Amino acid sequence: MARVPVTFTVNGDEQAEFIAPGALLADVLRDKLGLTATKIGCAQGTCGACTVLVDGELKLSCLIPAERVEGASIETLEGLAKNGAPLHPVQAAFAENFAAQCGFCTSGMILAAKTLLDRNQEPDRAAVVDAISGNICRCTGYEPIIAAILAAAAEMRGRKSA
Amino acid sequence: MSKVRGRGVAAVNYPTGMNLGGDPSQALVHATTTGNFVVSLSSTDLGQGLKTVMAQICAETLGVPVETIIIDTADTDTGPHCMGTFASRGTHRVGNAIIMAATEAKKALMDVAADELEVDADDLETDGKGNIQVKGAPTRSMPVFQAALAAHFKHGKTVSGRGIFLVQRSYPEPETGHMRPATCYAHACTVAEVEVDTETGEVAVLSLKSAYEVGRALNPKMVEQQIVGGAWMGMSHALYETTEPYYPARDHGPVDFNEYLMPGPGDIPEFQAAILERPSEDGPFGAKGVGEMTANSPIPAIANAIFDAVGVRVDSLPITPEKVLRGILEKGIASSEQRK
Amino acid sequence: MEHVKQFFASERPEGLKAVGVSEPRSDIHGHVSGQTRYYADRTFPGMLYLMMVRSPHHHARILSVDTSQAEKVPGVVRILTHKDVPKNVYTILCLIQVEPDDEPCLAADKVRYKGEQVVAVIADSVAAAREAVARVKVAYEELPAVFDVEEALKPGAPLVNEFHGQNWFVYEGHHCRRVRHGDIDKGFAEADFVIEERYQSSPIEHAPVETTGCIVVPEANGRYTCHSNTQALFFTLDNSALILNQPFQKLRLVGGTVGGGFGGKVDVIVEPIAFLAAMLTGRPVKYAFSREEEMQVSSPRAAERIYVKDGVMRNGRIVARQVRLYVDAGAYSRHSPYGTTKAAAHMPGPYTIPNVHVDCHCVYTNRTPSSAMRGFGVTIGDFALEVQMDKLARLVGIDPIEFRIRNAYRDGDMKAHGETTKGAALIETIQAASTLAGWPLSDEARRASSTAGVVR
Amino acid sequence: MPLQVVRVESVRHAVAILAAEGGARFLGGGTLVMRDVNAGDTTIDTLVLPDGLGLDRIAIDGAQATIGASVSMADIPRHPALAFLKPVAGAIGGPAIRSMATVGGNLFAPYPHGDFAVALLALGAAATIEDLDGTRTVDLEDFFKNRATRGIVRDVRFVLPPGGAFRFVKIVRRKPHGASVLSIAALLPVVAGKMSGARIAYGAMAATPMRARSVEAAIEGQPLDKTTIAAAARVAADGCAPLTDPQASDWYRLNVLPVHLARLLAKQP
Repeated sequence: MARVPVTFTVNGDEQAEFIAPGALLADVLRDKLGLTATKIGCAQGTCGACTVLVDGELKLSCLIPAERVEGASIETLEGLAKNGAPLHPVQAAFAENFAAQCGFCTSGMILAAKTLLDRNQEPDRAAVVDAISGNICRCTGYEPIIAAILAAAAEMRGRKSA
Repeated sequence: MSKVRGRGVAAVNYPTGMNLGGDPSQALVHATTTGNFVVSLSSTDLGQGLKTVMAQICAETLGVPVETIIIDTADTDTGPHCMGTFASRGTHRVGNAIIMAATEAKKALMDVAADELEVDADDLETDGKGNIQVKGAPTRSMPVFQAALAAHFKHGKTVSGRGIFLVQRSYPEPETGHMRPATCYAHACTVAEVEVDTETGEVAVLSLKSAYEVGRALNPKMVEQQIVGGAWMGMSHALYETTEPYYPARDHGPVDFNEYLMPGPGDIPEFQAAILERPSEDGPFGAKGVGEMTANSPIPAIANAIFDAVGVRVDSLPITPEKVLRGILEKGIASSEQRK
Repeated sequence: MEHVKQFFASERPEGLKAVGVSEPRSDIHGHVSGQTRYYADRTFPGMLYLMMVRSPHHHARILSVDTSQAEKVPGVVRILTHKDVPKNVYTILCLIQVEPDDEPCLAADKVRYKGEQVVAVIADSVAAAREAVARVKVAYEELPAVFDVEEALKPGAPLVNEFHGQNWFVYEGHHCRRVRHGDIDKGFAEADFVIEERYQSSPIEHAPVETTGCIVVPEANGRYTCHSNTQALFFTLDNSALILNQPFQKLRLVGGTVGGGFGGKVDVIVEPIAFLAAMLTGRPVKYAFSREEEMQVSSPRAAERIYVKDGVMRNGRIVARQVRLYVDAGAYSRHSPYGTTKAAAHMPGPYTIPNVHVDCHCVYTNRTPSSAMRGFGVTIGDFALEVQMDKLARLVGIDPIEFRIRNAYRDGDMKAHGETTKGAALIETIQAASTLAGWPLSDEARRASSTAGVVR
Repeated sequence: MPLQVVRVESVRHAVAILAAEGGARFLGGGTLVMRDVNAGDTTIDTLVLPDGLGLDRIAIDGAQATIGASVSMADIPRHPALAFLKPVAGAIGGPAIRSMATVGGNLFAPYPHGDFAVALLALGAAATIEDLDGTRTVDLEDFFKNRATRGIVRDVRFVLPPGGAFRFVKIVRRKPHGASVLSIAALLPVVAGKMSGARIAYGAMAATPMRARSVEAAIEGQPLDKTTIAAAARVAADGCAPLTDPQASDWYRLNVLPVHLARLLAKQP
């Protein structure tokens, strides 16, 4: 079958792949690059499990043909604590607050939360709720996730002022 | 705008396990030569945290640190039989199998340690920190590591154990239905507070305050995970969810998470919970299965709270705004009228 | 979360070290770093994708199946029909001697619900599989369908499932699972009030964020490894071997890390057909439900219809409870015959009632087969019972919490299914909840105990 | 069969491809077309990318606003002149959807979606459409009478409303964001204490976004007081033909529309 070349940056590393035309970014990340933190829960844009950052904006990688992000900079959950680096405060807060059960939504949740906190250092509950409103969790009842994000925000403010 | 509040209660119990099919699970425990313990299972972790709690049960039984337990599960080539993860059976059935296996392994460990320390095995205990010591004389001790090493290289003995927990199948008596459907029962009671919009039938759940009797909370934070997630699912069942919104008509079945309705992060009520423990006779350290039960009491509690608020009984799930509104209109409650 | 220590303190041994402690979840670092591996986080060279041609009808006779156009789609490797499945008709609970086998892996002569599996397409890409699915031609003759449980039980209703021969599961010669305790007629005759109410639920989807799926990989030693998110590995292995008519040792199930289950992954649907596809193609095969399939084709929690008739005394004692419960099993048994018995066992709820009469029906209709879900056999029953308790409390003018405590089961009480109550803790749980919620209790209710008998 | 993804030099080029290839689709954010592709719509064989065509610009010229079709819902509230549309753009979905979903795509969103289009309808917007015949301007009300175009929406244009004159509400089951039970957008300019040039639009009250002409007539020239609002509520459902879907039945939508309309009109700006 025909293959087309794509080049983009993922978590700071340049990647060049030959892919099937129309292949989804989510599939390329997972199957070609082995970056399986990005999950596919619906392929409809309704669950948020495939959330990644494209040039700093949250996007759903199941709705993006990989050819569309030619030259772009992609961030996935694997990029948050790369090569054994310490966990990002949002990751640490999810762990401390028991904010995951099955873990399948966690990648999208953490990226959504991290993006919020990058832009808003003092989010109130409503801002946190909005930030994760596109991410479905079936296990936790959301409350521990909201608590974890608020805790991460406080932690990040603390680090900044320290 | 006319919003009315109401409060409702519901109390339930929940059976642990699937006695009606016969309910066995097995576990194998063996020590590595360096004093770690591998628990071999074929049980599945769905997200409820089985791997964590099974390690805690094994550590408690052996009296060793939990971090020295390795859970190796879910490969039918290496793990002994498990019926599966369902019916709130995992903690209870698999936990009991691990206790049995770990008890046998511990005995083998203690026998080796007894030889090494030149005491009677009955006089030895583990200290929970990785040592075996003489009861009442903790200075006479040896690390578990040394005992495991000696077992293999010096004594030629395995430090291992086999465990099974079988609940014999109960066959219901066809005429009377006499049977033994479960080994033990957990309990829950929820008080729900809701606010009903009398003009639109929309229901907001303000709080779910619940007590749960769980036998023994083996990992309290993980019990809390089940409680909060379960209460949310109960609320979801009560007010939102179905694959057939106009049942028994088959039309308009949802196919995605926009159409399949569940509460979002903006619908979360205040959750409060209290834990009670009445250990079950046959549970691992008294634990009962609670994963399923946590979703059950909120559903009728919310239904009863809606009645308390607006005097409308919706006896079919889910209790949609439409059903509530139809009930209100049928009762002729004027939109501006204040009942309370 | 508050730990209430005042109750049952003498029954709790002290000195536990590793349990009773909120250890961090051993999987949490994997979850937050994205390193937890689920079944689909594996790729295998040459992996094929299986997609299903499904019934567009609720009930229809299959007149013909034409796969010729689909076979021509580039990338299509194999197409399977019922003829390819060694033992096509099975029932999951045959492993615990539930009979009869009533469900085809791939529909043969009839389809009995919309979405039923008819033809499996195996291709080297998802796109090719989709294209081929669209090109499979199945001719149907539509049949009358039945969707209401009570309609299905009436004479002359369309017969859903010929393997049963009637639209209900037979329990040792009975048309329903029965529980009989005391004398129900006497109970109603004694009662000051008798009410009968009807409760109904609709099917509910487990909706785990990870859909049901598996990958089967042929191994060099002639065995087949199935990476699956099933909740029950051996159930899946054993059923698959029976369906495929293969020795058990040829199959291996690997799993254990699942993106949410809630009972939705205990059916054995994707694995047998994926095993077969891998055997016939010699290549790894993935079969995963799409979200739409998960929502509409995978088993939901059954819809239930429940009639509860109660006799109650002015003083708040319930003296008779009659329950007629209908489980909408959909077209096939799956786990429903079991859940229906579990529902019967649960009646009349955690209350001591001297006269109980329960009939629980497992009914076949032309909808998606239902199966296990969190609270299987109990959740909807609890909804009915606990709304009923609220109605009864109001009927006799007693506070609903007091009313429950008055009727709550206590140690030593006889249950309707013939067991003596032990380990009861309903009263204390209610007391703790009322404290938490600031719901005032009378002294009598506050003093009540599961361990102190009462004169009824 | 195998999808091809095409980058084009110009809108004209894209229009030509769409006209020539029955299986070609012009991508907006991907939330509609890519979903169809993933759901197995095998009629789609070519995806034409909108990127680099300059359709992602917002231009404000005095009171005239021009929003390019590729402008995303996340872009809208970032522009100071469009901040009044934040409640609309913010209600389209979660952050990831908002950074993908486009203004142009929203015009094609199937029932019950398309809440941004509802707002545009209330603002009296027109769409600039380019097809083989050239470029034309279509009033959105006319656009919704027949959305089947092989052309491409380049932008939407409208006159910025006076401060405080625009109101919006979207009723959802799942909070904070879900599909519409219904949505209402209202342009309520006040001249000398009375409604002047009011426009009301509904989402999910018909197969496509619609104007509420009876309501507009009921409030035009009136002060927005209790009497006027009651009169508006009485005619709220005129001309509505909502559908039944998993969010709500047609009955429910018709019954609560007057309530939500009255609440929106009574809301203090």
